Amino acid sequence: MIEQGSRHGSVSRRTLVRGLAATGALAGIGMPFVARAAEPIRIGFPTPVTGPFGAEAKDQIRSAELAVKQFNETGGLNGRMAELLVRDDKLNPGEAATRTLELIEKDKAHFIVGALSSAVQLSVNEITRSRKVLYVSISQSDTINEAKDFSRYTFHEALNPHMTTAAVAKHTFKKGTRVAYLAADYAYGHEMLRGFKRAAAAIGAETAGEILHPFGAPDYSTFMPRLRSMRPDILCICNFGRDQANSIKQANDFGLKKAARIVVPVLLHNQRLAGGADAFEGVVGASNYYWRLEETVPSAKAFNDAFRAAYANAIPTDYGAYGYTAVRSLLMAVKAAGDTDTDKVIAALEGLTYDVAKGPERYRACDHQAIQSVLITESRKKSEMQGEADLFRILDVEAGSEAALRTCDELGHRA
Amino acid sequence: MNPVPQAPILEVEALGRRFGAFTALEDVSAVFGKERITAIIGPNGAGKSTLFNLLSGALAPTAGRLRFGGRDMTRVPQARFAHLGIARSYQITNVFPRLTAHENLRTAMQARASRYDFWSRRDALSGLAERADALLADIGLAGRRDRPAASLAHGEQRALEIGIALASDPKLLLLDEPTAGMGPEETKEMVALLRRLGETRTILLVEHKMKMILGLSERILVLHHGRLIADGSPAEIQADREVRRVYLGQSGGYGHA
Amino acid sequence: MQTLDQTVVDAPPGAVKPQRAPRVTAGFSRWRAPLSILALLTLPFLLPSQALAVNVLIYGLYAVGYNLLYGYTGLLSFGHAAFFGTGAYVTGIAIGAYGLHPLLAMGLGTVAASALALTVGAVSIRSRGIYFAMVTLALAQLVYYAALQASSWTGGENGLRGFTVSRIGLGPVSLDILDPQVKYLFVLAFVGAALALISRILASPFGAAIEAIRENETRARACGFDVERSKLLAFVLSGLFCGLSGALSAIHLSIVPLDSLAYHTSGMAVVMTLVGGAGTFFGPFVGALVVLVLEDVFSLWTPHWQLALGTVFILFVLFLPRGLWGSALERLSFRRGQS
Amino acid sequence: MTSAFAALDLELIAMQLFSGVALGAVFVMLALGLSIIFGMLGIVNFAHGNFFMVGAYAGVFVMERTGSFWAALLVGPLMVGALGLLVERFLIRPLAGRSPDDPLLLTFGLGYVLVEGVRILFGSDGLPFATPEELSGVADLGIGYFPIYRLFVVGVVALVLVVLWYGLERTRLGLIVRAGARDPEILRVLGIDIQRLWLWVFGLGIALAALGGVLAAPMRSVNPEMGNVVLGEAFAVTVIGGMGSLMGSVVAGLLVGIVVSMTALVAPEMASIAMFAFMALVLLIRPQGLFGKPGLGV
Repeated sequence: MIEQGSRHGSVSRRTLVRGLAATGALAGIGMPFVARAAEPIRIGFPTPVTGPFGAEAKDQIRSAELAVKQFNETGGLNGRMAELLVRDDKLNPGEAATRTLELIEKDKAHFIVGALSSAVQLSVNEITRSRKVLYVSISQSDTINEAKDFSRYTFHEALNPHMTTAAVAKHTFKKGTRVAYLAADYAYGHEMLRGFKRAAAAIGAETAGEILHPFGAPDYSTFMPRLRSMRPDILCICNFGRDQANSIKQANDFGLKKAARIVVPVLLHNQRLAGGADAFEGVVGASNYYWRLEETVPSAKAFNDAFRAAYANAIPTDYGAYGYTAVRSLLMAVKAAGDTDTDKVIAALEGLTYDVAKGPERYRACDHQAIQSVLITESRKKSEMQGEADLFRILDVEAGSEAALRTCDELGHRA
Repeated sequence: MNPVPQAPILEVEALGRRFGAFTALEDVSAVFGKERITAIIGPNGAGKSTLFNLLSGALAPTAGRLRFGGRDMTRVPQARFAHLGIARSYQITNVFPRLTAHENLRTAMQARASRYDFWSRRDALSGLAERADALLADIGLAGRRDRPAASLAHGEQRALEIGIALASDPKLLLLDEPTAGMGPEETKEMVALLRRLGETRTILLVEHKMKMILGLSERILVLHHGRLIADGSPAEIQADREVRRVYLGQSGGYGHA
Repeated sequence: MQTLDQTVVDAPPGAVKPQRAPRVTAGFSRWRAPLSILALLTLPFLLPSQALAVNVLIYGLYAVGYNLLYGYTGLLSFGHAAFFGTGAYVTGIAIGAYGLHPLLAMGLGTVAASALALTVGAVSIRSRGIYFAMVTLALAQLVYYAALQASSWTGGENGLRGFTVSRIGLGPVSLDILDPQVKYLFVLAFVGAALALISRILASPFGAAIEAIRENETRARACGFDVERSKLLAFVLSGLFCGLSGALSAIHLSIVPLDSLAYHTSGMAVVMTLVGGAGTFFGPFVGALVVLVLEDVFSLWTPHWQLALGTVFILFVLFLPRGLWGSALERLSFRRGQS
Repeated sequence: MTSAFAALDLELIAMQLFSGVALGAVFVMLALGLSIIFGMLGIVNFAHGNFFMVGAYAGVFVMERTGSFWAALLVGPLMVGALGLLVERFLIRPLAGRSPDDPLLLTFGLGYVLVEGVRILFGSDGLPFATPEELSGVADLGIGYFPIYRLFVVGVVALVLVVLWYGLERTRLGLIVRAGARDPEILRVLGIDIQRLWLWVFGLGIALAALGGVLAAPMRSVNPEMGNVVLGEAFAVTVIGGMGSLMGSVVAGLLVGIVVSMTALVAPEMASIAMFAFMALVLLIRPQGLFGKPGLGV
């Protein structure tokens, strides 16, 4: 995959040189606009190819490239082709900032799409907003919606903890349910905890207790006696990635799943694979995409089919789908704007409604958050799985609505 | 020329050192300064090294007192010993291996002159380089000025070893087996050097080569099992029955222990 | 004393640190800082991007600062990320939360890093050798977790943001820091000044004192050097320059990631210094250049670039312990010795 | 925090103490190999955590082929131990006579290679490792429930300690090893092949790290980065206990387990800091660690 990325990278350099040479030659005969029309639309794509989320990154790249390919096959922007400049951010915000600077300063990228962790996303955003470059972020976070980090160049295609927790709570909490929380002690963990508790308060569920655990902790045994003593009906585990796999597994070992239902804000395809069917059995969470959505949503079917055709019958995963929806919607806006001019594309994105993989989506004006559907999924029992990729059961699809977001006011955006 | 100081330079009072339950040195008292060269002898494990370490400040005593030039040194940190005028050499060559011979001496001299100067150029410190050259000539290493110490021959390293001790221009020089590992020729040259040095300062040395000690030193101290068992002129020591018993019982005569 | 006996004895135990410092003549040491700065002026033309060139400057200074302790004083620390990160965080917080002038903020960051170095140094120099490495590592971990916890100050895992410096006013002049060329020269000005200062310190009597301690601690103490105090001073100086490099990185990236305090960042200082040549003035800079460029190039070819990095590093430890620059200097002085 | 204190009762505290001891057993396991290699060879193995991780993967590898956890528990560490022998022979031994920093630096580089090697062979995602059937489930301890598998781990660690103690104190080989740790010269005088001894001690240390990895696999997710946290934990434990002291590793491991567990009860988010703060405290009072010899590098 990365080989493709690098080929794109070097192609871009060569085409840039060729393009410049052509500009010079043609300027001589007074036809500069022809050369300009041939200039590719460059989309910088920082993603953590190395590191623990390598598999998710690979999916993102494949999906994003699929979107680029489809754009180019349908003629591009009046003949201008798009290209994806993939860069490895190594899941390190400093590295990501350097790569983004390179993409903007050296590669002259028109747009930036990508990032897979909240920290990396915020660092890319910091670079792009000061350089006035449009950035479509595809990593989950509440922070990026808030006025402090937001800029008019910032778009957020991914879900955020507020949306996912509200959807999960709506489906699992009842009035009087006793809920215990185990949350990672960092921004993302706090955001998920806040979201759940807010939803719980609205529904009338009770808080049995909460424990903040150190971010990146490998062992959760010391929290289990207290969690058990809270006697919850539901255990909300608010963390991500490896922390999620470890804590669910250990909660299971301590027999907590027999006493309580385990609920998470986000149920990830690859974490479920790493954690195993037994540990995750019956765990409920939210997701932006699951391939079996194709049974009810036509655009999902079209996306899956295109993906299967391009990548040897593979299916797209949740984080992979973000690569597709983000790049696809961006290129739709470029087409609508008829130009790569940042201001024009911003205006086009703000006015766009797109349905490319999961039903209709649009960006809210005040914080550029994509209003979209949220899937509630449950991890399947091993014996009930129909094939390797049949990991989840879709319990419900919460349709996209602005009511699911925090108000512009609350986020600090002045109307 | 320079007369040997008549006032006692070093006073040792009931000095002792324990390591846990083990007593390495006990109740040693002596006054030094009258004689130019004093030798300390004794079988292996007699406490010679411990005594040297106490006298040079490398170890703090667990009992007794130490006075140098009338000043109490019992609790003074080691670095101060060099500043006040006590220097030592080591039995195993202990130089700065990757510095040149000249730098070895200049650095050692600098320890007394300047330690926390971040700004001057070290080679421009007043007169140090010249003094190091002079000392280099003194110990016969002028021709090896810019060779790294590690690449010098054994005898040359021994000379440099003593040169470093001399660099601080000490009033009291503690030499730990200065001729260790040397052949007869080298030993002879070292003895001549020590005689010369003894003219201007007090020297205390630990040695095993009895013949050399008898010819060189004016006074001999004998340690055994951490205690001082004899203290006197070479003739007195040779006649001492206790000393004979210790040495004869050990290896059948004076010699290498 | 010059006899025919030429038996070369082994270097004394405890002084066997053969990988450092081929010797450079005093005349050259006067010119090393200006020459280095000249060399660094060419970097933006040689490297694929300005951003990478600025990173080389920053990490080069970081490694040079680290080398002050490892290469010249002989203390192997595995916790220098604490100083790099502190320099960066304090700079960022001073600008973002208190609106300080960027230069003042950088000064504050550097001072804070030095103060932390004084504390960490005071605890860790009581242990020696390998133990020292572990103690510094563990204390740096403590700083890392503290920064993670103090998220209202540091932004926690999300990193510190919101202090982008776009212009720096210097009296009548205002520098556009968003312009990559201006930024490069701005950072180079600091790095160049730091290099000149470090060169001067290394050539000073204090430089001689720490070298003596590196070469033979026992003897240095017997000669009258206060070993503990000198080590602590070297530690603080090293922390100061690493802190400055951190402050520069905050200005450069306009974020401070939590990773800047992580074990990995400490390790980078060690890797770069060793690859370039510990105990040589410019070696660590060469190391930073090589490591960062390799990382840049390898990561375009393969996601498994760390395999190459690790292997290259192992080969250096095994076969080229003096590092690239150190070996080159050695070859040079050998040839000079021949002629 | 008030609600946390309100919830405290004796049973919970007792349970928390027990969790701490059980977690401490894991820490002891992590520190043992590191400590043995340092005590004998004077080498700080910076790849220790990565060998732990490789051990877990070796366990997965054997488990997938044989389907038996017991085979994985036995064969996994042996495989990784053999890898350790190769590392000692071809990477560590050539550094003999050089600065003691060099093996440390080498193993630091080796860590990168091991992580990337595993990523290439097994992918960068984690792998599942189910708790063995016969050890799954929870036991009622009277004060609360505890996973049977974790009790089993405590038992294995105790067994390993007994075997190590017997080997060191009661056998001729142990005598040689102990003498060698005090003064390698003695062994040379006695005509013992010290290189071969070091080879096997290094292999043993690595095998212990790997055994820790296999034991941890059913508790934690198996992934290429799982060794990174472990390295920090193992360092903290050995520094607290005193480098090279087996007794120190055991006592410090249990102490750290209890400290972490008790912190988890009153201020759970501080559990990671607690370990390093405890270490800083010990260092301030006793720089050589609880059981460290003051002469040894301190």
